[in-house]
Amino acid sequence: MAKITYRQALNQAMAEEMERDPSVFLIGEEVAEYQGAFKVSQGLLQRFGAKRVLDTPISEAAFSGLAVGAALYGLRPIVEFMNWSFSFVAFDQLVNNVGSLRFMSGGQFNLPMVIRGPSGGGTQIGATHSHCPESWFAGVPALTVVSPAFPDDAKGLLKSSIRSNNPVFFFEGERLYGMEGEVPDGECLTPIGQARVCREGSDLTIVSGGYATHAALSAAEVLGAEGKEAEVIDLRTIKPYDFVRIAQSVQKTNRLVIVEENKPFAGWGAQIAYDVQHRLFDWLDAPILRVTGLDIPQPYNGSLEAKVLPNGERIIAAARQVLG
Amino acid sequence: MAKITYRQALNQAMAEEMERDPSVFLIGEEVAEYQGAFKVSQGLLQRFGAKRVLDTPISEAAFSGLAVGAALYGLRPIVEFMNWSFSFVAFDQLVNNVGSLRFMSGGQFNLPMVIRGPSGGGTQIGATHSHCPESWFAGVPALTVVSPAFPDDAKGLLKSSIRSNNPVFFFEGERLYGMEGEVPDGECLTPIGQARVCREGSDLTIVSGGYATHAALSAAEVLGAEGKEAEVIDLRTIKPYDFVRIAQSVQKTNRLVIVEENKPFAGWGAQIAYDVQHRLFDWLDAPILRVTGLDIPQPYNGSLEAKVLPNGERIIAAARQVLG
Amino acid sequence: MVAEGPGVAVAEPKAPASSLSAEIQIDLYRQMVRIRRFEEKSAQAFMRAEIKGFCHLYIGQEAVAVGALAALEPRDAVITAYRDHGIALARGTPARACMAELLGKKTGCSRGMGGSMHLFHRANHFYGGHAIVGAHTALAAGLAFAQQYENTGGITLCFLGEGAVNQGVFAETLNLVSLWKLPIVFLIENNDYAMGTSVSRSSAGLPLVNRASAFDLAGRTANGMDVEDVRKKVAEAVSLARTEHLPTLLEVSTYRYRGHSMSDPDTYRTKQEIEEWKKRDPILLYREKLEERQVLLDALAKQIDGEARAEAQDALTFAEESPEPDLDLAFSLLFSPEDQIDPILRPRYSDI
Amino acid sequence: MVAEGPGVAVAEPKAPASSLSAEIQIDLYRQMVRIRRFEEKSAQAFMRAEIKGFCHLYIGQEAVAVGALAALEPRDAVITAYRDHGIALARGTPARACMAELLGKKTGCSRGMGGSMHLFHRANHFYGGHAIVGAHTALAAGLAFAQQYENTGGITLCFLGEGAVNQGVFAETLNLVSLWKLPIVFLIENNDYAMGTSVSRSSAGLPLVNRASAFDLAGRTANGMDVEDVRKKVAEAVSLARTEHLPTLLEVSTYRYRGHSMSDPDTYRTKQEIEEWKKRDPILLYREKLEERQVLLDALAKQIDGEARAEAQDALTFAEESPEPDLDLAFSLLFSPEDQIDPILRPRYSDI
Ligand SMILES: Cc1ncc(C[n+]2csc(CCOP(=O)(O)OP(=O)(O)O)c2C)c(N)n1
Ligand SMILES: Cc1ncc(C[n+]2csc(CCOP(=O)(O)OP(=O)(O)O)c2C)c(N)n1
Ligand SMILES: [Mg+2]
Ligand SMILES: [Mg+2]
Repeated sequence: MAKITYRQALNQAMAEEMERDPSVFLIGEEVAEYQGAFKVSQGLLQRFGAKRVLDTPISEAAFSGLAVGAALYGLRPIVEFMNWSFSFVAFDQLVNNVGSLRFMSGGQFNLPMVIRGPSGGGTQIGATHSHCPESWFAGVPALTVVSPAFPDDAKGLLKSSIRSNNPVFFFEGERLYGMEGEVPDGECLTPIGQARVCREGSDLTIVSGGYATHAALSAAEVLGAEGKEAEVIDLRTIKPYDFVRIAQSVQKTNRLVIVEENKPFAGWGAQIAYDVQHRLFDWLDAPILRVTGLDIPQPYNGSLEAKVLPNGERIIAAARQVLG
Repeated sequence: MAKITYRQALNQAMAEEMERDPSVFLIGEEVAEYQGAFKVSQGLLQRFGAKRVLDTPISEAAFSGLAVGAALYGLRPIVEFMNWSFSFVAFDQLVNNVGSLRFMSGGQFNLPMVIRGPSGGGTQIGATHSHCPESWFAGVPALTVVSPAFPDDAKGLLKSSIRSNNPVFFFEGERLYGMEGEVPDGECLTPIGQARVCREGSDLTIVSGGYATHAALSAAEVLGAEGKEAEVIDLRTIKPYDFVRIAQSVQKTNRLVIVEENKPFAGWGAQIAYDVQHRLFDWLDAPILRVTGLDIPQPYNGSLEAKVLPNGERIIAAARQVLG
Repeated sequence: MVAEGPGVAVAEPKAPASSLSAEIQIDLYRQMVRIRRFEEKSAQAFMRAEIKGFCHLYIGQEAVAVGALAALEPRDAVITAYRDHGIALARGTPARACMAELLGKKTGCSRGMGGSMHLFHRANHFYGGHAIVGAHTALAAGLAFAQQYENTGGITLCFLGEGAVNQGVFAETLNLVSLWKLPIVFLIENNDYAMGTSVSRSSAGLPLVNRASAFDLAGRTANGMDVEDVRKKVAEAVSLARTEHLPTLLEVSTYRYRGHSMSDPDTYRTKQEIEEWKKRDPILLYREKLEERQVLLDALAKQIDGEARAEAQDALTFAEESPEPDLDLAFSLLFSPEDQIDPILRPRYSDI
Repeated sequence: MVAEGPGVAVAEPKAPASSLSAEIQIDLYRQMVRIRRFEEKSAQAFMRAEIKGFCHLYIGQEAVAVGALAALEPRDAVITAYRDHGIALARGTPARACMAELLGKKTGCSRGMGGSMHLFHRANHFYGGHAIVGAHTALAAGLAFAQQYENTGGITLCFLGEGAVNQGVFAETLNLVSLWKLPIVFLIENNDYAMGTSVSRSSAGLPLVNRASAFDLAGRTANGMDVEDVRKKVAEAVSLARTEHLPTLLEVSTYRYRGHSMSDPDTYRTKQEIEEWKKRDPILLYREKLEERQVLLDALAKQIDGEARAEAQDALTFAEESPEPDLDLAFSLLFSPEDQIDPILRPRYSDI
């Protein structure tokens, strides 16, 4: 175990898997010579050569489509979007080709590919660059959506994702890249579909994912100081999410707050809220509350953006409300 | 009042608004000389000329972006997608440009535009052509999402949408084009944001939209024959949806089933379910249930597709379940 | 084979000698006839509502698929758009599997999940069957990329309609394949129409082959009503791709006799225009040519036709008698089994 | 104005006479200096964390914006990507409104909602400031479409980086503007780099102006370090657009001295390369030229520089002292008020 950053953890995951399997390659803008816009691919070009670490023109639709074709043929591409917001120019490739080709061909093809990059706001880069499209991709039946909040999961989930025979959409937190944590040196595979309990508590359950998990944890600290113990569950996988773990917690606390960074209307938190009220109707002592991004495009202004993001203040307010 | 089809109703709406306002124009694939892939624009080229009814190359990103630019300048474009599934190649234009430009410019520009076309399945055209992306666009803060189920609303909502100073994403039912109904001859403006009660009942509430409303109505007939009276609410506008009208009904019936054609994960029905459990927690006598498309890509095979769509059988099963 | 006159000296031989063996010539002919008969059978099945949804026939364009695929090796990859029946057949997908797919049956090449627009046949390196205009061109680049990555010596042949050239992803892809010198051939089937829009109404800078130079690709043209010309030009392009890693944009002029799909009223062109093109029918012309060359005698032509009709009828009967896929099969196709990580629990999110 | 030697006969005049008035020449110079000083001030403000997010400076490219916009009329429309400060200023957006936007203030031209990449100024027909690479080129076509629709006589000038040419929507747009003969000029600011990728690593078929012919557009080039050359070539293209409805693709070679954005470590090119380009600095060269022509004397040059510095400092002070926008303002910007239909109730979907 060494203390490394989330960024380094991702880098290790790719390096180890590329070492292990020659069919894995990395493609995206500035991933090779520039060493990655956020340096996640640092050193990979030097280590694996230009055949396996490829800089592309600014042509997201073409290079993600190319990756799909390569996967159909049997390779295992990792596609980096410099920012998930840029995936919208490749949306058709992602939804229709990644989302349908295996099924429409009657199961003839695997699509062992990972699409990854940073998403979300908090760095004042404005409305077009701060999207959280996790929920949209999660709405496509064939897609798996993953979003690690901690360095060890960044490594473990990325390795699992690269080894999966199914397409995984992997959402990194731009604000998490610099975060440090203990990460196993070699093999470590975080299972896809399993949540992580980051904090135990019996008064209410807070479910969250990605960067928002850290906001949830801070809020839980404040609540703890007030004598209210929140159990904080970090989803890690958004779809399929770990209903069982949430249910265990809600059956204990009977109160649920969901924290998600995306805009509110029909975000993944709404799906969890729906499932929980449906399957745990009699266990709930209060309505489920969601703390989400506010329902406006991301503003550039910093103090406004801080209000638009799900923040400690709003999480605490929601917690107090469900606690009655 | 005359009995006309849903298709003709849409056609009338466009013709009347183009007559009324010279800044309204229609752009899309095959809308002019071919008279529309589904003949919704029949006769418009002849009546308004090639300046205002424009056939495009198969370049959805460019022509929808062009429409945004024209709207920035002050025109009022109607963009037809031959099928909403093709909007994915223009997704960035729709989400980022339509979704952000007014806000990001500090409110300097209006975007008085309508994006319209058929969506949804049921005609065996396969996974890539049967999407219901309403929920995804509804997730974009600045977008209004409309989906008429009846000919009169098709006309009234399209006229309101064209006159709105804000962008409206207008989802038509391919399977509804041939449906007949009484439609006012001239002026008729269905207000955006207001639902329609299609059937009154006091045992349970069924909320639906678009083609699924008709499935809901059929199911309600069957339930009625069993002595259970469903109140069927057709949303008409998906975002902002008419919470007040739903609340009135749920406060009467205490039971809610939501029927939506889109795939289940984080569809708009999940948002409604979340809002209802949140704001009407104590009014619910049973968990809210959603009947959605099944969580696989649309299969071509007809009997399979019928099972994948929200159908009478599944709606009735859900209703029975909430009725206890 | 030079057509030797029966005792009469022919001053100007109408059909010049071909470098192709008689066997190959007959096979080219046979493949075109097979496609034609299959498509006529498809049309009937559509009219009887056995085929639903969209059904785009290949009638008139047979020489393109047949000529092009005759120039490939088995290791090469093929991909096309939704007008895919002819290409699937020419690439060796059994007629039964194709027709069963058109009828949505479990025995279809895509197990009834894809339908007419989504034929796939991995065993033959046939990568579909794609219904979003232009989107498959990027996949094609990926196939070629993988061939180069794996050093298979194979190349990729990607068909697209002339209407697809104005999808942005195609331009992006042309740039990419040129930059990376991928072993690929893009074959534009220019049948002059994209639904009701003729190419001159949709595209600036005609002829389309001009777009090649903007990306430093080889640009070629072929006569799509002449199966041997298609074969020859594709072979040249394939060789450029295989040995020089130089991608080609090949514009092939052809024509579809039927409407865009079976649902198209086809009112945007004159009957006369269609009749003019039919005079250049690729099967008719090739038959005449082969008769002149005395490669194809009437009896053999009749036999080929009879076999093609029988094959199409057999395919339809097979399809009709095949079972429907069920929901369990459908759900089982969604995810590949994991073999490198633990299985992932996959709940379904629609409860009812 | 011919530079008349002070009593000495000049054998070979270094700077040939210009057809531009002294006033115009001085104004071109002044605009470039204004931008340079503004950008230097922006860099300082970024280093002090007054400006956040992405900040892309225009230093080195001043001649492009200034020369190009000098060729336009007020009714013409202008649109660009995220490297927009220079263009906004040259188009007449007050430095205060620009700087306040960079600081995210309520007094910013986009009221603090857009930031550096999203300057807009409708009053001057400046349509932004767009951060998704290539996406604004389609909007530009829409502006030109509207100008033609309304018969305003105006044209649209769309700037884009050379990295943006490989976005599909741009190719689609080139086809569309050519087909519809829209009054538009696409000006590629080829500064050789898209972040760390040089144009030769991203684009096949160089020079980029070659892409014009594929779509039957006029293709032109200009020297982006020479403000008068840019002005002249843009003027020609504008005239083609305005009077012949012939769109132009104009490739202008230029260079950015700073990193891609303020956060770019800029390790992908040599210091020497940058120094070579700086020898061709557009402000320096133009100053020399104007001095040779005796249009610009030292005192005036100093005055211009002093004014530009003062303007930039004034803009920053103004921005610093300006109020922040609040959430109510933000929500009020989301929807236009309705004036043809009843107001639409707009609940917010985040309760807490
Ligand atoms: C992105 C997209 N836009 C629109 C369509 C609808 N559409 C299907 S086929 C077609 C015409 C294509 O014509 P062409 O490429 O010439 O092929 P052909 O039908 O002639 O074989 C159109 C517009 C689509 N399938 N995908
Ligand atoms: C669709 C999209 N992909 C990627 C990016 C990230 N990005 C921002 S600027 C840039 C480089 C653009 O270079 P160029 O067009 O040459 O403009 P310059 O910065 O030189 O002015 C990239 C890749 C983006 N903003 N949008
Ligand atoms: Mg065609
Ligand atoms: Mg550049």
